[in-house]
Amino acid sequence: MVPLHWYLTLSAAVFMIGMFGFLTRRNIIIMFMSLELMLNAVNISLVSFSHYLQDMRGHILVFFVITVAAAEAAIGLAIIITLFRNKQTAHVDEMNEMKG
Amino acid sequence: MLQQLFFGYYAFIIIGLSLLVVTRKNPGHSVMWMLLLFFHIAGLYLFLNAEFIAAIQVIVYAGAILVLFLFVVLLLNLREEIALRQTVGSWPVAFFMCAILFVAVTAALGAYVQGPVGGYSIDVIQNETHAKALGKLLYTEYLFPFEIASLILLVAVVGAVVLAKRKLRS
Amino acid sequence: MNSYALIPFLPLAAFVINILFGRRYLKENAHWVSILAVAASWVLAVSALVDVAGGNKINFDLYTWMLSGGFKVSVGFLIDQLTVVMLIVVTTCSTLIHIYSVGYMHGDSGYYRFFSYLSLFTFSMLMLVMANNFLQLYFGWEGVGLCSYFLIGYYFNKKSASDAGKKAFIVNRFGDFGFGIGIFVVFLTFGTVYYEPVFSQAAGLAGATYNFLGYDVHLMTLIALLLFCGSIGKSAQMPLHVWLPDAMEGPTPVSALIHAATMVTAGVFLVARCSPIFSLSDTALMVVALTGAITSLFAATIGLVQNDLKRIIAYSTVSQLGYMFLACGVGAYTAGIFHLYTHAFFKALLFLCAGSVMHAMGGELDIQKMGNLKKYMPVTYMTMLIASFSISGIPGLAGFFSKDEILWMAYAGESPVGKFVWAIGTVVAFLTAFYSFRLIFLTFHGKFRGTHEQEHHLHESPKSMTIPLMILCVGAVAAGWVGIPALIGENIGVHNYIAEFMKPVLGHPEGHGTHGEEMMVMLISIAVGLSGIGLAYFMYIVRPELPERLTQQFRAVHRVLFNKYYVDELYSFIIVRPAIWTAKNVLIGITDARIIEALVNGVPNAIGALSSGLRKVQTGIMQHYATIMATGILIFVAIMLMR
Amino acid sequence: MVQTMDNTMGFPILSVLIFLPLAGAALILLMNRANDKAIRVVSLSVSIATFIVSLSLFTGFDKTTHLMQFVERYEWIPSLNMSYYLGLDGISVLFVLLSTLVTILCVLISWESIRTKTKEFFISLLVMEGAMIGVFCSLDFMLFYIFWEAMLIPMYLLIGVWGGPNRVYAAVKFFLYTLVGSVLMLVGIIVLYFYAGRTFDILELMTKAYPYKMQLMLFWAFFAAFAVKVPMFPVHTWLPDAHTEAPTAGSVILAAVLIKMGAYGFLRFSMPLLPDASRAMTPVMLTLSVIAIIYGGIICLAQTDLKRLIAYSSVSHMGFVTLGIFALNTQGVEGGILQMLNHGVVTGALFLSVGVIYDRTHTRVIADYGGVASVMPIYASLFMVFTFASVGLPATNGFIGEFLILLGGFKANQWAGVLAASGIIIGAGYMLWLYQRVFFMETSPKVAGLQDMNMRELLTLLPMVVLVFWIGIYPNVFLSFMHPSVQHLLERVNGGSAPAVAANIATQILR
Repeated sequence: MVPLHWYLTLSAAVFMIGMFGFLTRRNIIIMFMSLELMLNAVNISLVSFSHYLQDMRGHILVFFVITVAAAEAAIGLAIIITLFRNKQTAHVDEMNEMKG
Repeated sequence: MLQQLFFGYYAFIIIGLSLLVVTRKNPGHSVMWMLLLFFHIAGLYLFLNAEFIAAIQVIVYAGAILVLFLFVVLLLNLREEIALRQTVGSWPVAFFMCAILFVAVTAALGAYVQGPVGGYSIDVIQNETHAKALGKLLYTEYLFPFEIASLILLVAVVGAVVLAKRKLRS
Repeated sequence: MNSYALIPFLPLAAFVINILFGRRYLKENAHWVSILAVAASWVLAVSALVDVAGGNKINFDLYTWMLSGGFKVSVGFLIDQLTVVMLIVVTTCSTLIHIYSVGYMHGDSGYYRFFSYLSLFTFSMLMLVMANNFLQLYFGWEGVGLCSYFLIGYYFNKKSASDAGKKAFIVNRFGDFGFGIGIFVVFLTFGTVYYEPVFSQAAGLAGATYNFLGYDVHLMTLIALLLFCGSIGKSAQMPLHVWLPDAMEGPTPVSALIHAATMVTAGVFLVARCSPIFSLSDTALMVVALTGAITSLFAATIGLVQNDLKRIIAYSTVSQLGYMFLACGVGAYTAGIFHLYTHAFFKALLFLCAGSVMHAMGGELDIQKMGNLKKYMPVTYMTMLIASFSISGIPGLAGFFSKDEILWMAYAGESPVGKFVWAIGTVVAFLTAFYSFRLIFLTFHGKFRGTHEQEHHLHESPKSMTIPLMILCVGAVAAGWVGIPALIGENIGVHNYIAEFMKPVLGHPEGHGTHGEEMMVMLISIAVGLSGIGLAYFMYIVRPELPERLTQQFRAVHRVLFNKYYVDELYSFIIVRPAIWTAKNVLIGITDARIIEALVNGVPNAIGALSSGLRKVQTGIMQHYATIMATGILIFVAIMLMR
Repeated sequence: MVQTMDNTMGFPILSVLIFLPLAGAALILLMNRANDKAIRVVSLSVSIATFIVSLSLFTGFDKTTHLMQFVERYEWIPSLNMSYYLGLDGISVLFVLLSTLVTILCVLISWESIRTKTKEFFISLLVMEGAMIGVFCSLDFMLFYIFWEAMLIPMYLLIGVWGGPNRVYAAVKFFLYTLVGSVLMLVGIIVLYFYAGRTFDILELMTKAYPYKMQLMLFWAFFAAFAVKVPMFPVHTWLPDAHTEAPTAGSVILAAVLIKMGAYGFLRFSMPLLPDASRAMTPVMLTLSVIAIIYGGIICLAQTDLKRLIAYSSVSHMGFVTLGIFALNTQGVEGGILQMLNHGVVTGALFLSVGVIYDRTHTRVIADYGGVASVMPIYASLFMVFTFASVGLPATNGFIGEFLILLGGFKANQWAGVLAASGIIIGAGYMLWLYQRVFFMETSPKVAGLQDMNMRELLTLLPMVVLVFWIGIYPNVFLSFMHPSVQHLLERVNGGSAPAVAANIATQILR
């Protein structure tokens, strides 16, 4: 039997890799994918919790996460397209309108 | 033992693929690695008796979302960008941050105490089938969030169209 | 409602009519309104005199002016012997000077304005003397100050005139400052500001002390001296005398009415009115006597060397006012008021004659440029000569009786400084005679020293001016006959009417001396008066080159006197300039700009600096925000782990 | 609930007073901006109508009681126990009248001088009027606070849009100063709200007793709001800038009504709510007042700007007001209230007068003037009246107020009375100097050939002249409004157990 810890550690590892990607990459599409990676990491832990606790709520949550991820991907990618159209770049550090 | 070996394989591949996803220069390659990654995650779900989730992982994530990514990558001509510097600021800082956070989180796992188990044992799910059990819950207890999720999708559809559409006037 | 209330309000009505309709409608007829009003007041004043002489004392309230908590004050009138004498003086002088002004101000562009101010002045002065409480007194007090401001600055396009008006007002405010606080102390002590209860309770509190600004002081002395502050300002006593000579910038009738006959004597009136309080404090009386004596000497010495016709008379006024305070200070209030009354006639006459001279000389005031005017202006000459005799104390004229009364009371009274102030008074009598006749001789005798145009222009003044001169001249001669001292009166069968009349209000202290001593004092005062005239005759008629030589010889003394002991310069140096300097450099430059503004602007500046530091955190790069967020999570997890 | 009086006879007079100007503003909002004249006429008629309605307060007010009158009360936000609660007593009633009168004059004086954005100007003016009346009428603390803050916005606009060259700086300064103060007041209000058992009802709050420490802290919180408005000595520097840069109407409202609210706040809130603290803080307040009197006066002696001089004189005059109020005796408080009214009339009139000549010469530099009295005699006489009212000459309103204040001040603390009295010497100094430099001496070329006042300007100033003499000669008409209310207030402040009142050298001992 695989202990819950293993799953959770795997989830944490994937999450951290996603985060690392998000924090370091300039390319906004890859940042976006890192985000999806983090979501998946969370999904892993949710499903594993659900399994070990014999409860369906984890699955329900995963279901919603996937829904939201789909919505988010659609909107986010639309924004990326618009941005690229205006800025001619996919590098986030060149989009610094928020600079104070 | 076999289970553990399988888990080891999946875990190893998932981490490796994740690293590949975040480190590739070309986003197209990343998407491809991610596709493979999602299939592995779906496999992991099967271990956990979540067939339906595994299915939508493949259908929605791999089939829909990733394709969307692929379209965007292809839509945007990123040839020039790929040649340029790929990271922002100092990646070691981010690396240490993530490493420390990983250690912290895993350390926190040691304090985990299992709570009482619920009514959905493996047998119950297998009797009822996973999709049916999930569906029952979704359409009864979680009907309201479910409806909201559908609304979110609708908004996303409209939003995506509005955002991505070229301005007619200009 | 009593018909005597009309005495002040008739001139007020004249003022209102003139100021509202004068410019458009009345124009050259403006004087009729004012003259009729003030003449009617005079008639009422005379009837009041008859009434009071019959033993009545009139005291009534018109309406409640202010009411706040325990503080109640009305507009009300008290007509007793003292008031009535003042009423006669004020309305008589005022009427005559109104008439005189018709000729003097003829053709002036502000004709209506002049008469409306005169009426307003008359109103205020009457309110002052008729008040039955301290606050209304203060009302009139400030009112006459206001009119004085208006009338001194009548030729407001001249900087010197507007400066003089402003100076008069502000210097008076210094005196009023003390006066006002005096009223506060009166109210807090007696619980009322009406004369009657205050004076009747005063004796009971004769020995009381009062904690004033942390010091225990004798109550009556405190009140008396605070009130006396007002007197010092209004009556131009040392050290607040500086405004009166400058006030001569106003038209001459104004100088005669306000700055000689009536307003400036308000200070003496105040002391006399408050005699029940002053009498309870020997210290206060001594201060009054010494202030009066020193001022009279001081002003007389300045008068010796001035060349400005009106300024000489102005210093003479200051000096004579000092005389009146001297009298009050030795307890002889009646003598003081008596001198006030005679002085009003001869001093108003002197000023009006000066105005007549100015009229003839085309506004020239320097007596060194006059001479031999008696040939051209016989009436003016005669009247002015009589007035000068009167002020010099020539027996039989008004000034003699009042001056003699004062000197005798000083010599023989109970005051500890009596002998000293008597000596000063005698010296001043000599100086007065000298400078009065210096003025006469330089102006009317000798050779004419002005320009040819002036000489050609010389003429006697019109009737409307000379008739008041003649009437006042009668006063300057005969006004004193109501106060003939017993020493002389016994022999010719007349009493000292005024002393008897005033006795119920002011009391009548008897001199402690023999007839011999009284005769000696009288003879000395006659002698110094005559010798002053003689010396002036010697210096300006017999040996006209002598004054120039003396000036050369005593140049330093002459310069100090000519520059009025540099008091103006001193005030400018210690008060005016430091105040403006402080305002400019300390308050605006440092306190407001460097301290308060710095503090106030410092807070937003600090916030600004802080936020421009924090701005750097906002790089606009998403990863940086994400890193910070991750750090937050890390810290959060770490905290969770620590627990 | 605290007893009040209902003498409205069913007619919500206070609400009408507040909302009539607002309705007028809304009407102007709908009008065509090109039609300047109609906009002016509408705002004038609205302000006159408001004034006429407010006159019924003057006649209908019951002078025999300290109770709140003309009371209206409706539930507003019941969950927070906030209500729409209006009422007037002897302290506030006169200020409502002053506000309505001053607004008319402001409309009149702006008739020709405002040429840009006329529509917005008159909207701001009318909104301002509604808010001002609201401040004086509110009996609910939150409602008060809302009106208090609502006043800031139109005033900010008046200064910032129609002001002089340095208007933005002045407007921001004004806004920040007052806002900082009122935020602290808001904290104070909330503290009171919870302490007193969740009520904003001012009358109810006044019946409670608060611990001394809390009173002290609340006192300073309120002080921050009110002292800035007054303005008291260390926080006065916004006033000269705001006054100088504001358009005439803005200066007039600022001087006549707005800065009265600080002193009104002390009377309405600080003193009855926090009696012990008010008593204990008297020496501080008296000291600050005396400093303001002398400091404001001396600083006037060095001013070169007409409006700035009058602005600093306001600091000095308001010093008298706070001195009177914190004398904590009848004469002082009544004198203080009357002096607030007087200062509104006189300084308002002085600013109106300055506006009259500024419209002609477009300069505020005193040195540019001189000899105005020869070219504009009527104007000069009216200005003279206001000058002497400001100096405090008897028979003008200034005397009555200052005399009562000084009497009260002297009673409470001799040093304060004596030092403050020296302020009237300085006052005479700077006002007469100003008058001399502007009106006397040789006619300056800049003023040669000016027209004297026209009928409209004369009508603007005449009501003020009438008030100057009315209050000066027969002040009892106005004083009689206050007697019961002031008496009641003083009983509240001076009654009850008190901690040792700090260093009171005032007690005059008669042995």
